[in-house]
Amino acid sequence: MSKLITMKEAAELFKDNMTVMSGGFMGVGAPEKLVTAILDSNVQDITLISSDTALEDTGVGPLIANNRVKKVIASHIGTNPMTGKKMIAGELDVELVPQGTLAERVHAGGAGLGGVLTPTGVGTVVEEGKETLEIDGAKYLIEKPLRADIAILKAYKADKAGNLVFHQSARNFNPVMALAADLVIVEVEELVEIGDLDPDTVVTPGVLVDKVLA
Amino acid sequence: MSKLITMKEAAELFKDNMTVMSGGFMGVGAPEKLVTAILDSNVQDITLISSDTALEDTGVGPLIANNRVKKVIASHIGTNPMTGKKMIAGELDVELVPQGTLAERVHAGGAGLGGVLTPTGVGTVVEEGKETLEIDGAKYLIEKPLRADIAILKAYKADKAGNLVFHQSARNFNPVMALAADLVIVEVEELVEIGDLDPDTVVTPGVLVDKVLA
Amino acid sequence: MTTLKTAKEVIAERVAKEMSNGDLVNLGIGLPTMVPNYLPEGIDVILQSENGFVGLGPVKSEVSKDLVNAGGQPTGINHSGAFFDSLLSFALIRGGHVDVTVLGGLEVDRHGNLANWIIPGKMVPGMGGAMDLVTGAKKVIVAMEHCSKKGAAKILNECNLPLTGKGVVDLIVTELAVFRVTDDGFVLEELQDGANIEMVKEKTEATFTISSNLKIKQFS
Amino acid sequence: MTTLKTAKEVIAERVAKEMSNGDLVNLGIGLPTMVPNYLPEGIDVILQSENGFVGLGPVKSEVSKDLVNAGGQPTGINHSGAFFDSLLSFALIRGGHVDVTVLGGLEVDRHGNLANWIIPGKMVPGMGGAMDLVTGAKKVIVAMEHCSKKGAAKILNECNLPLTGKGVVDLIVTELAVFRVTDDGFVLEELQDGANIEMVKEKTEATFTISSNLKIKQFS
Repeated sequence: MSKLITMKEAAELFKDNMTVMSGGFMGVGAPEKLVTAILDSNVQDITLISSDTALEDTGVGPLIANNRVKKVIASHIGTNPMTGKKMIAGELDVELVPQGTLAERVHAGGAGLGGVLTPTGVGTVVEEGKETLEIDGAKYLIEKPLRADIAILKAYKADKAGNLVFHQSARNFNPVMALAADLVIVEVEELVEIGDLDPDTVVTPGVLVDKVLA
Repeated sequence: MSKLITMKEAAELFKDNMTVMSGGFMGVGAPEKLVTAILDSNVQDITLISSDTALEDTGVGPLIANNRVKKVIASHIGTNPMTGKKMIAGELDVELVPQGTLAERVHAGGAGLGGVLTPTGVGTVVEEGKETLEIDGAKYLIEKPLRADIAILKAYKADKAGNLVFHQSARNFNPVMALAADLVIVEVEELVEIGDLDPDTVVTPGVLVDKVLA
Repeated sequence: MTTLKTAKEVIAERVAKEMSNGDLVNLGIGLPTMVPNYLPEGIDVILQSENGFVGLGPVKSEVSKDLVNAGGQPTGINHSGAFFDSLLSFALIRGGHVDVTVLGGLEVDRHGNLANWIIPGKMVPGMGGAMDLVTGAKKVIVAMEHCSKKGAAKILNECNLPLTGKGVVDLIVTELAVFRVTDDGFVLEELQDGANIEMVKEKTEATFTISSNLKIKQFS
Repeated sequence: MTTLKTAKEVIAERVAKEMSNGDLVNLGIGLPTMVPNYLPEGIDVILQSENGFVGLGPVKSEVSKDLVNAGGQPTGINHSGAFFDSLLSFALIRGGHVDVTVLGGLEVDRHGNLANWIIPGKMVPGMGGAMDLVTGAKKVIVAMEHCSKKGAAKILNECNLPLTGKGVVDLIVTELAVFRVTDDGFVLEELQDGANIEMVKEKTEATFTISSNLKIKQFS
């Protein structure tokens, strides 16, 4: 039951209207080959969940430039001017989420929680349309969990069981998203044998990883 | 500004009526020297937050046997018969919390969240006295955050900046509790120099650790 | 020559057939830990230990003081295993990443309610991770002897004991029968070796329907 | 010979005095990143980068493609640093583990409200981690030029722009003055080199009280 797949097999996993979650921060630690696989697949109308939309030509940026995305849920879109332009033109729906709220919403989605009670955004536009709860005298927003049909992740090393380790700041959202999608596909810099990774230093256990791009 | 302290200095940090959070699962990964420091300090009426109360003579067990604890918040007390005896005798208040709820409550306490929305315990005695919330048709308990005055942790290695790595299943609640106390004290098997730990494999960053038992 | 199997062995062997290759499985203490001994050829599962790892296996060369299972007993870890903290461990459990959990039971009722953590008036051990497991695992199998040691029914219309989880049980496997829990109550799916419907009815308080595909295990 | 300092340098130098040894500090992009250059003798701080590490420092021997700061620029990490994921990074931020955050501001009002993430009608960059930082950091310092480039006041009775955080600001440092935010509004704590109360009043829309311990910075 090998988890290894080719670019072609990866491309076939994506469908129109899917929700796709991508690791990466400003393109660093983003699965650029899997982004290419999505482009190859000709899939349209993706809802994209990501820290940001990177630059036009890095990370998930090309998904925006190539009109594959109908909605973005992200904390920052400023470094990719295409995102803002398409938003203003009404071609792209953008939901801006504080970055820490995004992390906890994805955690909630992956951990079976009903939502997040966060003080972040109270008294700002982020509060608009949301239920709030007062707990011990303080006000919290009820933020909903986030899950995706497919998570596309980038790891430094994976073994053939899918255990993952990350390098430096390329870790970011990748381990959090590994829990929050029905299908988890990982792109790696180096594929190693089972037993090569120390079980104490594995960050994402292989049981969370469905497919590894060979 | 060394973080290193002696057993005597550690003992002086504890006060009557404090809330103390301890890492460890059935005594494994529990800071037994710091438990001894508490016993040495003659401190009384501790509220203890821990996965379980270990055995009578392991982990946090001796705190129970030596009557230092007025309240325990834990998921399991069955392996330490003293806990149950004292509870039935009315000498010890016990709040039983599902283990996963305990983990998320400590995370919420450490991460500045207002609480946890969990399906665990719905329809059981765990629900009694708690507010619930219906989100998208499912019912969740609102579980409050947990914090402590002092967290006592056990790590495998620490460097002098307090960066921690753990060994095997001795990790358990230790990294989660590192965020949820006003003062974090760590007992280690090996103290190493700054630079000896790979920043990619550090589990708990030293900025969370106030004191390391020398 | 046929060796007579104990009730526990019969139960463990039948539970093992519920596993699919690659499943992430969490086993309660006691009887459930016998299940891996009976896995069919070609079926490998990955065991989770809720104190913080996947890949639980037998102790290898030497015992490590830092490596215990959820019952606190020395254990081992496979080459493909990984350690993590309690937050991730229960995110796996609550978040539906555990495919199957197998637990013992004191009582199960036709609503899928399970009671297995406390008997009022006796020592209170605590629920540990059981409430999270029954809430979060994709499939909850209760593996238990059909009746209590005193002969009382444990498969009931309504649980009497405090619940571990409400509406959580998918399947009950006993030494006599296999019941599936549906929205309409219990369905008898299978009779174990030597059992018959009358015997099961007698030892089961709950009403149940009988599957049109009722399987009757052959003597082996 | 006295070298004339820019407004930004004056601000960064003053902000640096707010740091205590060992503080965990998160700096916004732009002016705030100049603060470490002015740390007093004996004061070392640890810098957090919200994309997932502590111990941010200058690039050492060679640039790593995997090591960038929160602005996406290549950076380095100290020997005592550590990497982690976004969940832990924002647990640090929201959970009060960051001692000080220094951010730029478009508007601040006497309720401690801060607006610095969006100007309606212009491109919307997104709040990134700013809303979490102002909510969670123990001390929020706004480091900004006293007025806008067009000369408009930025220290107001009531913010006009959409807020980044409500009641979150502790201190404002400009090239003219240092204001503390209290429950009773702004208190002028300090006048920078060459500034006087009249000048500050003229360029500040908000009402403020003057500290009985008003410090007036000497020419250096």
